[in-house]
Amino acid sequence: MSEDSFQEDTVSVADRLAAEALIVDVDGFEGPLDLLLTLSRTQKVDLRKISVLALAQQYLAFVERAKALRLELAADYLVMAAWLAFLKSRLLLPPDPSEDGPTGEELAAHLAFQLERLQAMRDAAARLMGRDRLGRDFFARGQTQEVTRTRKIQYTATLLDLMQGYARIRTRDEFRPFVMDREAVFTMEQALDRMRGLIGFAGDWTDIVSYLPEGWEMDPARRRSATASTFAASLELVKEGHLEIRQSETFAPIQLRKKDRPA
Amino acid sequence: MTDDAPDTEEEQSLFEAPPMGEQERMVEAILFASAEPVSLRELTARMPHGSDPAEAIVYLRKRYEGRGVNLCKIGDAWAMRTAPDLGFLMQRETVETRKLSRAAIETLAIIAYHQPVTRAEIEEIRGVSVSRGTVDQLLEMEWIRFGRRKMTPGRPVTFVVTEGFLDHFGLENARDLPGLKELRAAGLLENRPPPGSLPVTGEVGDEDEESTQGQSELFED
Amino acid sequence: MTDDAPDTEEEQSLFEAPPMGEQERMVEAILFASAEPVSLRELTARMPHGSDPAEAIVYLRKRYEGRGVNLCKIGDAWAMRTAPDLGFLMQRETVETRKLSRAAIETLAIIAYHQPVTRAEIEEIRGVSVSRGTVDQLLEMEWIRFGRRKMTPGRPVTFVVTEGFLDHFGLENARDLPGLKELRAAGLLENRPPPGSLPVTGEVGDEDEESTQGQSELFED
Repeated sequence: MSEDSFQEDTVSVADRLAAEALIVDVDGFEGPLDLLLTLSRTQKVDLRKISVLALAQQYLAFVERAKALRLELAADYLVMAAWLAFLKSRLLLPPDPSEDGPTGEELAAHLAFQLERLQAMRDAAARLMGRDRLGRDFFARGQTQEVTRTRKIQYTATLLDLMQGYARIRTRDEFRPFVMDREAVFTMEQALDRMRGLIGFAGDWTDIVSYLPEGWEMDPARRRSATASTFAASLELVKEGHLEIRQSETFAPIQLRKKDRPA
Repeated sequence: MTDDAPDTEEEQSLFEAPPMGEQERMVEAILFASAEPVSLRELTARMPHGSDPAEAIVYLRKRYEGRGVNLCKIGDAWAMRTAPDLGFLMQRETVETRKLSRAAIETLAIIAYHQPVTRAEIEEIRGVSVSRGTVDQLLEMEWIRFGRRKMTPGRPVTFVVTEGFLDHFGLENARDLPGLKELRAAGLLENRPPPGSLPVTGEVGDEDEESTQGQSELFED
Repeated sequence: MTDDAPDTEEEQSLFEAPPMGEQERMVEAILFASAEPVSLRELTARMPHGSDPAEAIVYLRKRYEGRGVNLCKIGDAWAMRTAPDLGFLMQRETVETRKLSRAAIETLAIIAYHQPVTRAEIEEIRGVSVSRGTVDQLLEMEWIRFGRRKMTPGRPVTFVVTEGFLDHFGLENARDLPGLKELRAAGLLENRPPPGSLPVTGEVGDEDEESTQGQSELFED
């Protein structure tokens, strides 16, 4: 078909020669879009008024010629050829109402837009490169002066640093390797275990103090740890719905009661 | 120590700012001594506390109007540059710029006019895949740099032009690119979604940038 | 072609020399862009025929008088130079704040709590030798200074804290430094007290006032 359409084209000899030159030059193109843009120049019209149908025919003719010359075209040229053949048929045939998707005109318009955009970018690039340029048309200072950067370091410390530093020295002998002193720590896990076993018996409000593990009430450090973990464990059990907790006022005893689970 | 205005106010009572004429001289000296554009921030940092380099620049720029050397604004920075009409005197100083390939020039223009732009978008506009070397060369020349990632699936990186690019081409900012307005008015800077499946623009029909993604595969030789 | 006067005269009929204002611009641009001072001879060679750079320089030099940049003669060449009084602008000072090292803090603390104190005493308290650098640093910061010599054999120098130190830490005098017990009470000590004695729990309420007295004694455990 392309051979025919090539004949149908009213192209001059010069154009035909140009088209052949294109084929030989195919390596010089940056892909199908670049080739299409070059081909479109033979139409000698504003890119906005370009005939995409004619362009498609030109492209297909080009691919045919290339095949005849046994030139190997890269796959993307063939993909474009297939697509243009499809576009051509869409443009030539009356639209099939049962078929959805873009119309031939929409596709053609987009291709025209792409070509116009590419051309616009090339023109812009040329204008950009044609500007006065630093180091060619205008110049920076030839003899620059180094800016010496001096870095001033200001040391600071806070009173807290100072006091902690001093305390560190004065209490050095007290330091032991940094390990947790497990002896005076009652963990929350331990407290939870203990509480879980005990709450079954707490039908009535009971002071939290009575839940402290035996032997931990006297030593202040142990008492503190046990109180904290027992309290935390209680909160956890409240959250789980096993326990109720109350305190009548600030610093008043904290009391616990087993919560009857709703059936 | 920061160079922001707020703390200069405080200092002003301690160190009076020099008279504007002096500030003008200072800006002149600093800009003169530097080949690179100097930002207002840097000027402020180097000048005595309480100085207002922005105002000094207004005077200085006026002073150098029409002279052999001019004050140029480049992004947020300022630089002294010889007047372009005197370039012919400076053959000796001419720096050979590396020849850029056509692909590199086009890619540069696309980044400048479309920034921030993803690699996929560049490829869509050019209709071919962008070779790694092209982008590397532009990055190396410090004419482009990475911009923010696009908030589209895959969060692709974008490219934008640098201050060095503006400086090289004598542009105050990227909005001053020649013909930018016309191109925008003509809709040629839009990212127009392809109708249906065009091979050039990928299979995806929706209007997102993502549609431009993956097209490089189509053009991989 | 030579640059001597005789043949410029000849050329003058063919190429009119640019107006002096233009020549001034040219000299300005050339001197600005050159990496080295430029001789009159070279200026003549680079400027259009019939130009008189020597005269242009007279005007240009006048123009830059008192400015941030001056025209200077170096040998028989000319160059633009930053005005000598603005040299200070060519450096940028950045202030970096750093935390004092632990060794320095400890040394400083000992001096503050035990002043006047000799180096040997500091070392005894710290249990390690005090490096020369640490003391120098504190002296340089003007947080410590030399006090009176001790009336002990060898008459060692002592160190005391300065007004600057008190100022920095917001103290009226060194005796205002809180004692160890107070530090503990305030929860400032991260260390764990020796097992058995549990001062952390309380007994805090005791007389704070006395702690300011003869501080060192209070710290003896």
